[in-house]
Amino acid sequence: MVGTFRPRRLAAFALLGALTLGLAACGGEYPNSTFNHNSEYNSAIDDLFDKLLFWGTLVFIVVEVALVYTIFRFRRRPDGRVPKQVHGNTALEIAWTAIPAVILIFIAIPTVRTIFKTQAKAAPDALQVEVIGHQWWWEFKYPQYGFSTANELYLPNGRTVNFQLKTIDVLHSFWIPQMGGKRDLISNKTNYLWFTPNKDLPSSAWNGFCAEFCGPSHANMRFRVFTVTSAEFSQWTAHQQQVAIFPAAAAEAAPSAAVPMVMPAVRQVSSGGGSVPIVQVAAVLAPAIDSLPVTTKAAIPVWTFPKERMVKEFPHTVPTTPLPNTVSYNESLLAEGDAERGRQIYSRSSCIGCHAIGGTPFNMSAIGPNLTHVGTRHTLAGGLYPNDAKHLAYWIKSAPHLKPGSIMPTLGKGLTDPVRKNVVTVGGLTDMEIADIVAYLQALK
Amino acid sequence: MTATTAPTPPAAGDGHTPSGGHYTSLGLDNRKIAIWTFIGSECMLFASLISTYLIYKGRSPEGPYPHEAWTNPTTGEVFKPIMNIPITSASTFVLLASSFAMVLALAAVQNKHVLKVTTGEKILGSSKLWLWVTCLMGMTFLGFQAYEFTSFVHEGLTMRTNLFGSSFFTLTGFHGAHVTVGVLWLFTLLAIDYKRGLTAADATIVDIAALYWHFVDVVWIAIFTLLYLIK
Amino acid sequence: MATIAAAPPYTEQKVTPADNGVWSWLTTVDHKRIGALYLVTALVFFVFGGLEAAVLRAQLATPNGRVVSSEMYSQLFTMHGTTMIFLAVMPLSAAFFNFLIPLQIGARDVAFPRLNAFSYWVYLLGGLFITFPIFFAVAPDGGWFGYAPLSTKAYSPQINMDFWVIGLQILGISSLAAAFNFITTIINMRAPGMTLMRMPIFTWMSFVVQFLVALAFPVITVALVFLLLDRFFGTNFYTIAKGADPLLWQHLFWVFGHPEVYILILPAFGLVSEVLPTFSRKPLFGYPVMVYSGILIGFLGFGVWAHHMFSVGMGPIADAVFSLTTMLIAIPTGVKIFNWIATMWGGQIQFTVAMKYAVALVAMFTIGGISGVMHSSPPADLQQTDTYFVVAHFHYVLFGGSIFGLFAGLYYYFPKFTGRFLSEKLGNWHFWITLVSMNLTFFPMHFSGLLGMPRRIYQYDAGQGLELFNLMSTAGTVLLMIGTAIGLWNVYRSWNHGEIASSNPWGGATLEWTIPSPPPDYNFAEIPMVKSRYPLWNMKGGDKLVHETTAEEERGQRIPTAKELGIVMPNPSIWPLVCAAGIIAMFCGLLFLDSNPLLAIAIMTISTFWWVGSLYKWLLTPLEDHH
Amino acid sequence: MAEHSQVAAPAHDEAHHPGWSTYWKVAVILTVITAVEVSAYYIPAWENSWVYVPSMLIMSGVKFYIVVMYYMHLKYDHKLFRSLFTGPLLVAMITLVGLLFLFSKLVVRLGLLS
Ligand code: HEA
Ligand code: HEA
Ligand code: CUA
Ligand SMILES: [Cu+2]
Repeated sequence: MVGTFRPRRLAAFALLGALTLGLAACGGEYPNSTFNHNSEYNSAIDDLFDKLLFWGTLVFIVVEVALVYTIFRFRRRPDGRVPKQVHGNTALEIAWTAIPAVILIFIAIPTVRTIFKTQAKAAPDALQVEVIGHQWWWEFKYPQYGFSTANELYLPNGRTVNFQLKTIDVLHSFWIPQMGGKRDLISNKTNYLWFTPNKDLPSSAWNGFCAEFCGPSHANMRFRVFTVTSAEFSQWTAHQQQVAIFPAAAAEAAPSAAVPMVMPAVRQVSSGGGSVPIVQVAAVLAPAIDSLPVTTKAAIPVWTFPKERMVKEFPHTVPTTPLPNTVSYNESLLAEGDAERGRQIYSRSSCIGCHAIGGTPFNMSAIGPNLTHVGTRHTLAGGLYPNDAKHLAYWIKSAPHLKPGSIMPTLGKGLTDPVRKNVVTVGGLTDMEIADIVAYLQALK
Repeated sequence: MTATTAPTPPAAGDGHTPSGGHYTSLGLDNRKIAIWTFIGSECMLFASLISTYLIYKGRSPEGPYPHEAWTNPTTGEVFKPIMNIPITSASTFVLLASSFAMVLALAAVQNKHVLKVTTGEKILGSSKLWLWVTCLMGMTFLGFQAYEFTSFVHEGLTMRTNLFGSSFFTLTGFHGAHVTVGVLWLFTLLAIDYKRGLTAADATIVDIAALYWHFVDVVWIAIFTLLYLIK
Repeated sequence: MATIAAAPPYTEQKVTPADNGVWSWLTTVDHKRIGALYLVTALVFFVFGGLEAAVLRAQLATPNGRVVSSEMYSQLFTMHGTTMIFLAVMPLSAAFFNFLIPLQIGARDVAFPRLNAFSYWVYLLGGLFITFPIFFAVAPDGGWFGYAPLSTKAYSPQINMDFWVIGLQILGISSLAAAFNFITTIINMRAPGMTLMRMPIFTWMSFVVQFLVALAFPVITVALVFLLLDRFFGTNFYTIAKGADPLLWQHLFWVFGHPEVYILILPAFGLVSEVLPTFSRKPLFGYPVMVYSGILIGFLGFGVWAHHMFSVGMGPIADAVFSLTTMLIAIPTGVKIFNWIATMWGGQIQFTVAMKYAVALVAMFTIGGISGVMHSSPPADLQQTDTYFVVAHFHYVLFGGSIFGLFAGLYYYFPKFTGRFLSEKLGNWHFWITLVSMNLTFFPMHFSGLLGMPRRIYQYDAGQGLELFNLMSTAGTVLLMIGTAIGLWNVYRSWNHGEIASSNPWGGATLEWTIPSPPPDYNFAEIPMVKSRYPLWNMKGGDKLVHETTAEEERGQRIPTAKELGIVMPNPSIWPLVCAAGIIAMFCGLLFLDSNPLLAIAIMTISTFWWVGSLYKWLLTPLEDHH
Repeated sequence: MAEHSQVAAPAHDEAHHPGWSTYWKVAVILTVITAVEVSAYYIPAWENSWVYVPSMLIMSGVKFYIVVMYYMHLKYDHKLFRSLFTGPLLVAMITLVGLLFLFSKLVVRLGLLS
């Protein structure tokens, strides 16, 4: 077969190339690797995986070596005698039924052990975190501390955390590759998942993902995890528990004119692509309202995971998603943004229909993330963009352009909402107004 | 061990004999094998439907419910248990009886060639009669079901009301659809019988219809117990 | 030599098939022609699904890719999966069922030739129905397993998922009809002496597959009916607000879904089990065990479905049970792998392209199988599920398994299909490029998965350590396109211009090799008497195992027509096509139910009468003229 | 199943079917069982005891068996048909039971049984 020679030779090289590439690839830097033992949970999984890998590799080698040897050893010779006509060999066949069976036992036993170990009840003194999936962002509630935040999860090293996983719309899946396996968020059901970030971890930042397809922005439903020392953690919680430090926050009530505007906003949400049936919204409204104890401004200093450390030591946790060129925003206005003006605009905008801000009259809805301390977060839009003035401005102007299918509607005056296909007129915001709101939100520490 | 017989042609006049040599390995009729495979597959269909009903049983947050009364907390309206056992028992008897008529119809066709003397034999030997009886009973069953469905709707249970409504109407509806197909099938046989008279050679086509009919009956036996009688 | 069935007298040269007009194809009930229709249609859909995949890969080639929108990406991967599984691989297998089963069991056609045609037409029309929407960017976008509640009206109000629900419903009809047909055929149409344990192994595997279809498809039918009623008639099977349990869909789907994957692989296993013995000049090692392991795989396949749901929180007991049942399946599959190697052991291996693909299946499927076993361990799977590790697993079993097996079968049986060889030269390019690029495409996915890349994401951020692997996968895909293109060109070219093949060019052992290539419409002039598992082989020793016929020695004699032999063949019929069209029309009516109920109801009633009417017409016309 | 394929091919497959004599008996038995089932539903003592569910299942099982064996003459027909029916039925049953377990519906039933 002359014709076969060239392609085969080529193939040999190519395969070699691919392999070396693959190996080379293994040297690199993998911030979301599943192989690290950062929690007892992931240690258990990884030990199990090592066993699987060992037996798997063994089987692989045995099979492939046997195969390759056979096809070379028994190539057709020019003197094509009739080979011995063997129909089978019971002993052999029993052997290669039994051996895999034995191997499987070696796999099965640790498997079952690990199942029951990792799915046991969490320690009673565990930190409770309620994880609520939304299209397409994460709501994190700390019932023991009575506050609610979004897309950024703080965990104390060395303390077991027990997640209660729920969703208010479609299925999602909660996954922190470096900390352990994933668990789905199932409608009408609460799932549980617990692990303990290693005590000796330096306080660090990780990536989390949604791992169950949940619509157009499934890819953008990410979150950040900060495993910090217990001291840092109590600082953080103490600050989160108080309402936003903002001058005259609790002051004037929201103009009642705003209220009717709220409802359309909510209704609008309840229809259209990937929406939330109003029934369920109501369900989650209740806790959100009273969960924030209104402490007066005995300002506990802000503590969040230091930005510079993210940038320097954990660059992979800083999102670099490019802004779409489909929306434009006059960034020069951002400098002139005024927080107080922003607060007033905010209070009559439809924002309050979905977002709550602790310690203000418009502390009601939980359709969107709780904004009480939005100024202290590092990312926005489900961890898709860094939380700076520029990205915030673009986001407010037209969320759906930045995050396909977004339930937060386009607000920029005159723009067309790509999800609801309507031109924003009444209640639309000018670039200047957006700049003011940005200033206000940034001030919410 | 090889088959020793020469290929033999099967009963003439059927639209579906294996083409070509007309040899069949088991000497069975293809259509009969096919209908049994079909019935096997139907088992899986109804198993899934029944599982769903049982899984959703007692899962609806709001009623009405099959066996318990329910008061609507908001309106205070009271709904009585939905299931109407007397009516359904009646329809169950009818369907069972129809199976009896069906076997007699088949027997009648199989014994066409046997000559009948006594009126009893003549009655038993009339395929038209028994096909008609089966048909009518099948339609009676459907009548009962229509009545049941409408009365349920009046009592406030539609397939949109709750999980019970959805799974109940879908399961029983599927069964009803099967009965309807069966009735049409039987009418087709009657048409043939009137047109050219069914002979012993047609036993197979009647047999197949009968197998289908009995299977639908068997399914109802399961449904009646699992849905209606067990709370 | 006596015991060797030397090329019988009537196999001795080709006459061009009589009527080849379009009408003859629309009305054909000849299993060989229907097989050819399946083959061509499925290859077209394969290219289509592949091109969809190519776009997916283009989008993922770089971080934050901007080739397609997120919405289009969802439609692409949904349609890629759906197309490849339901419109490419299953019908490719069906092509071989149709063409081979009657030949291998020594029959003149399947049990119900017109039902066979009906299956094809439903498949074709259903395939078009589910494929067209993508050209208008309204294709299904819920993933190939369309998890509720995302697939319900509340979260997918657009028309996209309607096409999916209805389309799969239609395709189910086709598969079920075919299943009943082939079960009957295999049970009842075997030639005298063809006991079950003498049946060629491909027929055996097909037999198992037909039962899997007959038992698995009703379940997804029910699941889809629920979704359909939810979407169109407001029932609550998956309505969260009414207390529905989304796991109902998942369980019903996977009760179908896992047997489905064995529906996809067993025919390929069967084909490989035909190719390996022929080119090793040795009988299949441990035929009975191969049969039983096939049956066992099929049976166990119904008891493992929840291994797709380890992350939904079924509780430790359920997880453990399904984990163990899943691992069990590795045993019968392993037996097959080792028996194949043992078949080659001590043989005289001839490396035709068909053989190469068969050997490659053994090598590649093992990789996919092993990653499968890694999935079967729930705690480990919790790190793997819904990542590219799973994508790697199932492409190794589907591409390295099903597709390789089907290609092996294609190169092996093409001469029997068409009377002409596929070019070995082009074939070698096709094979080697495919083998290399397939690994280049899918092997890196193991890494990207375990290094934290979820599946079904249209964009991933830079600096996550995923750039290289994704680039490799995309590069591999480009090569795959070239390789596949060469293969398809080979098929296209050789169909009419390939080298002429004789009745038994490879020295095969089974009945299909006793008749001309391509076979006459009646297949066998006289129904053969089967005396052994390898009728054409002389395995009592001696200098020659089999009489490999050559085109030369068969040149110059003529093949008698059916009429001359007094064989009655079924008449062609248009009714299967008309009936199929009516059914599709009826389903199309559903699409208008929301926008224009009256129109919808009108369409549905009319087309119901249409297809029921044509069904009666079909059933009341006898299959063949009386004699 | 191998031995089935040995069967020489007769003209047609009409294995002898039961006649009127058996049919009417079957009909009576079926009617009686159904009557018992329904009445059981109205006898509180029975209806509330743990026997109820199992007894109901058994009775309908018997009816199922009788119809299949006599009316569908599986008892008299080629063995092949039996395997064609019981095989799938078995798979269906296992799946059904498995699903009920997974949705923790069966623990209740088992409770009633024990
Ligand atoms: C051709 C199709 C095919 C085949 C044959 C298989 C075969 C197997 N599959 Fe696969 N599978 C799929 C197609 C297939 N799969 C698809 C499409 C999906 C994804 C669906 C989706 O989510 O979109 C999937 C997903 C999937 C999952 C879910 C993953 C997840 O989503 O989390 C699991 C989990 O257990 C699994 C397991 C297995 C196992 C154990 C086998 C076994 O049958 C493999 C057995 C074979 C071997 C093991 C190799 C040979 C054996 C030996 C050499 C003997 C010695 C071996 C040992 C002792 C280990 N598969
Ligand atoms: C038999 C089934 C099968 C086959 C053969 C393939 C083949 C391929 N698949 Fe498939 N894939 C699935 C079944 C299959 N896939 C399924 C079930 C899913 C899950 C879907 C879901 O999540 O819902 C999936 C998902 C899936 C994904 C994940 C998408 C995601 O999760 O975001 C990816 C990504 O790379 C991918 C890639 C490929 C590639 C590159 C091929 C290649 O092998 C394709 C090779 C073929 C070609 C390239 C066609 C040849 C083209 C030509 C001959 C044209 C010639 C013309 C020119 C050259 C211009 N597939
Ligand atoms: Cu949420 Cu994917
Ligand atoms: Cu599976």
